[in-house]
Amino acid sequence: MTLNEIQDEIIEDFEFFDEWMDKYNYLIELGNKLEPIDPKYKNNGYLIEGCQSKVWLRTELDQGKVRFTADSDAIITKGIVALLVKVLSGRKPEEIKDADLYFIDRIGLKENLSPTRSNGLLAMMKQMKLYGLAYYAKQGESKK
Amino acid sequence: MTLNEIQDEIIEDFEFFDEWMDKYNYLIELGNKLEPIDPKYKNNGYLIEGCQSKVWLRTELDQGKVRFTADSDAIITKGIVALLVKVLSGRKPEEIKDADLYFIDRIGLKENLSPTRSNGLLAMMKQMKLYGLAYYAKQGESKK
Amino acid sequence: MFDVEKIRKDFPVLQQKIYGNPLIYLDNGATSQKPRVVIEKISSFYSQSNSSIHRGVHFFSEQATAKYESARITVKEFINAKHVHEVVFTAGTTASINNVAFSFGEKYIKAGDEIILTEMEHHANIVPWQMLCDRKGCKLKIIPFDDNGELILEDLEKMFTPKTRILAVTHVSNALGTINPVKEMIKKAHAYNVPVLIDGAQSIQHGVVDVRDLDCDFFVFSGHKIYGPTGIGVLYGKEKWLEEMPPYQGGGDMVRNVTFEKTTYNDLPFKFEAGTTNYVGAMGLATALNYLTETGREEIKEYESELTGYAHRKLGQVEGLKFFGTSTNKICILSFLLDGIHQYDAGMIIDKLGIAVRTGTHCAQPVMDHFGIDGTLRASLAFYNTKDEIDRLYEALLKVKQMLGS
Amino acid sequence: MFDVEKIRKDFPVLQQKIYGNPLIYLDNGATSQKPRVVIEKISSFYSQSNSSIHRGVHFFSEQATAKYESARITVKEFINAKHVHEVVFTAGTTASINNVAFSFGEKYIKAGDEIILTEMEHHANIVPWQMLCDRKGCKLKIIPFDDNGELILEDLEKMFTPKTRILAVTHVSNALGTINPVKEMIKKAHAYNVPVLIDGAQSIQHGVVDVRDLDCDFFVFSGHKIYGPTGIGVLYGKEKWLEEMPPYQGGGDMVRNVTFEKTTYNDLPFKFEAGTTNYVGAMGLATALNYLTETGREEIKEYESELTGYAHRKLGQVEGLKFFGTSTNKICILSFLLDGIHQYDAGMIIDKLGIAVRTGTHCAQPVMDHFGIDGTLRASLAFYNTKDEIDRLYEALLKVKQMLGS
Ligand SMILES: Cc1ncc(COP(=O)(O)O)c(C=O)c1O
Ligand SMILES: Cc1ncc(COP(=O)(O)O)c(C=O)c1O
Repeated sequence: MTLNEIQDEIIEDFEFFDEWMDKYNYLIELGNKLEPIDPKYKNNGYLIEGCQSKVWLRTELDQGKVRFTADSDAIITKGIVALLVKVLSGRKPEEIKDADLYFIDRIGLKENLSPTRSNGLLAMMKQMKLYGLAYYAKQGESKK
Repeated sequence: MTLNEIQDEIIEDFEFFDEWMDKYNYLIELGNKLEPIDPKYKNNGYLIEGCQSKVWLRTELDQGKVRFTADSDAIITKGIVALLVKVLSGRKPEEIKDADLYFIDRIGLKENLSPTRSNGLLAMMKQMKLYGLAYYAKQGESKK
Repeated sequence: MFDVEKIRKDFPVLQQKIYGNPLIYLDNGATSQKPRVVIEKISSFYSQSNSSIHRGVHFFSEQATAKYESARITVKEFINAKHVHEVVFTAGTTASINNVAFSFGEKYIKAGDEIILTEMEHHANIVPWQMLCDRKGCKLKIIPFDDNGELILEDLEKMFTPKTRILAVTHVSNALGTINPVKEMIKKAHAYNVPVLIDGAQSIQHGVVDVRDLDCDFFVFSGHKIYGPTGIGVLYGKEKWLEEMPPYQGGGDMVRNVTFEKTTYNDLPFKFEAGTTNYVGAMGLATALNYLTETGREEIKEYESELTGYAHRKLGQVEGLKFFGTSTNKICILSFLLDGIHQYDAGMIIDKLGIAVRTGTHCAQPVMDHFGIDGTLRASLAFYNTKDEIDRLYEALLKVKQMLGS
Repeated sequence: MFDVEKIRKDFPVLQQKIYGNPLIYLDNGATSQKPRVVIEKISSFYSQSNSSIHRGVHFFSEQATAKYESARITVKEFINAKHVHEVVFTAGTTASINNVAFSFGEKYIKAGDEIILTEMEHHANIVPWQMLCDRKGCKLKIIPFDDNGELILEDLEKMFTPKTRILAVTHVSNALGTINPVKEMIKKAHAYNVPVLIDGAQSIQHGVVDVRDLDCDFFVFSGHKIYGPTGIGVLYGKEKWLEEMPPYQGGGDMVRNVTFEKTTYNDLPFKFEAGTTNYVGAMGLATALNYLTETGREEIKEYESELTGYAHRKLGQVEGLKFFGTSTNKICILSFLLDGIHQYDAGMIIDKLGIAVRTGTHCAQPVMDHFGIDGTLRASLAFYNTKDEIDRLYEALLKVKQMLGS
């Protein structure tokens, strides 16, 4: 599936939910199922700090694809983190750097990304795209 | 006439005026007729400074009565000054210190005495009463 | 008689719905809602007689000045200051404290001097003093609190040294709700000739404050937390200090005479009110204070106290709920956590049920550090809240536990 | 098409009467009147969705934050700043200038350094720099103006020395109406590596200001003078300066992390917005700016320019009337005196005819000193004033002369 196909799938999933509580239950479930980050990376070096909840993010390049693992101390945040990982992990650097993450808005979670929310999510999203850009630039160099 | 009789007379005079312009014309007339202060006293030593207009005030004790002479650079202010002189000049110190100057309010000029008007009038009124108090205190001492 | 249903009708915002539920506003510690009279005062002033104040000759300016100065008298009476000119209008508590830290600091503080704060201060009563310390080379001394959230005063006397210049303490903690024994603290400080600043941001709306009875040297609060508009606050200072301290900001109205060689300053309170003040804000604030006086400050206090007791008992029934701030002497602020549940998760769910509570550190990180936590959930009540709303919060917490509890 | 009668209907206050006469408000330089949309924005926010901003999880807080931040974007676009975070909300022009004088001063100014001002500054752009000079031992250098009220720029280049740290100049003089050639001045200053602060309190409401085109380093203005509410203002600063300068006030929201040992500051613009800001004021200001944009800023400028020409010609017919500020490049401010008549007397009479003009020094004493006068009468116009109102002022001046002329 393409990156956008996954986004569309998520949007479809969320269309089932009339109620906020259903959305949250789903996010909580996703959060609980998120592949845990290796505890040794759950330190300040990998921390993306927000005022309200913390996010840890780790990345590696694996055969030209970027692999993200992440975690959060708040479970709903972790659910959203899981969605971002689902959409972006395993993609090529250029896909990540160019990604238009429209699903966040469409599933009604945009407010969670407002700069003043300070829950670390926005910073995480920026960071993910930055990794994409960085790997992309590096590839360019190594091809020279 | 007592101090209050003069105040009442002024209030009666002003009752004739329906229009602000008539009041002002009358004040302008009074201002023009005010016995001028000796020019040698029109200096900073006798100045009561306001932001908008200046008032000069001089006082002397003459046979137990306080004599005020005053001036202003603005003619309407000078008219009000003339009224104050009319009411307070030639009175005994204790009369001045105890005077309740209700006429100002009754003739509609109270706003001219608001602390923020800064036209020097309020400061002048305070100063006049302070002189009354000072002479009164001095008399008491010399009687001892 | 205090009739909460009647009072609620005075606050238009309380009629709103959120996500289809009637709004339950329990974030009064952050900012309060405004009674209709305040909103209308602002509208009608702008619609009918707006003008700049001070030194205008014209009618509107006179009128506006008179209203502004009468707002000052209202504040003076509300806090029982001795002189009207001891009341300075500022932009809020934060601006007031910064003003004192700067002006007091310029006049009285030098390298090596000491400033006493407490461990439960809001950042607004920490950072300005830290900035002063950086500039002047003075240092902070901190009065700790115990696990109930009460200041540990045993050692207070030992804290004062000949280098102590000021004690700055919050009247009520915004994170814990504790009412501090400030009168006693002021008395002790004065015995060492140390003046005291009281941060009244969380106290004045919940009780009767008498600055002369307290004998505090400075008292500061924000309009927006006491049912008035944003952008206005008060700095009360004893005449002696305000006279001696240099001004904080320069500009129009705070000067008597300006030349490039020498500028002289205006009398109190204008010396501390540079530029065009928020005179409409001041009128709105005075309207709010009058509204409280008419409603009955003692009655408000009593009602809030009853509501607080109820809330503690009710929320105390939620299993795994832990309160932070368990002093018996506290106002209607409830800070708590649910065992094993992140406050941010809880806050998000509670929000969707139409209940506004705050989550996080409440700008009092040292309080969080004390307990080794990241933040709390905070329900801060006002006299327009009801027992029924507390019940709804209780149910919301059960729902949170059901969704998140492991 | 610009239709002044239609516009007047947007301003409720203009329908008022004073002493039985319809109000003629010609004191716009002091403060402006508010269009209905601004008044309603404030009321409706307080009535429907008031909440504190930033860091709340709940719906109202989110909404309020979004509106506040969108107000910032409106300002950014209105002045054409490069970045949204270059726009700091303050309490007004005076607060903005004090902020720069302090923060810039702390970072870059030491004893012996020089600050350049002009002879036509408002006290708000004099006193903060004098206070800085007192603290740091730096000095002021003053660019003079000629008897037309135009800056004498011949010597400007000679004024810059290696010790010059900043040039602070008003865009438009509030006492004379002169529009200063700030773009040219900025270019010159930059050639000497000297940053420039522009006091835009009297310019932004009367023309299109583009801070990137001007290339100014700081630009400040007040909400209440541009048809917005009181208690709100703007400090625009280039990112580089705002990043480097230390904060001015300490408190909530301007910090990232607070411990008693060490506090770190938040990002721009929050670093300069300590405490609960006047977020309702910011929304009101944004509404006013949008109103101006919709009305057409170029059209407003053109209309005001025509009205100013008319007013000069008309009042110029009054015998013995002398204008102060006769530059050909000026905005709609008319400062004048009537021969042999005290401005205060004239002001009192004009007031009783229902016309609001200002008398006095207009917080610009050095301008008065230049001309050796105590003050002037000042009629400052806005785009809702009319030729008919100018005619009424003309007649009022004749009446003044008749009553007071000798
Ligand atoms: C040129 C100029 N600068 C600064 C100010 C001060 O503005 P505010 O009083 O709104 O802070 C004014 C307003 O009087 C002004 O005209
Ligand atoms: C105890 C205390 N002090 C100071 C403040 C700061 O008030 P403001 O943000 O209105 O300046 C607050 C409000 O958050 C507070 O609760």
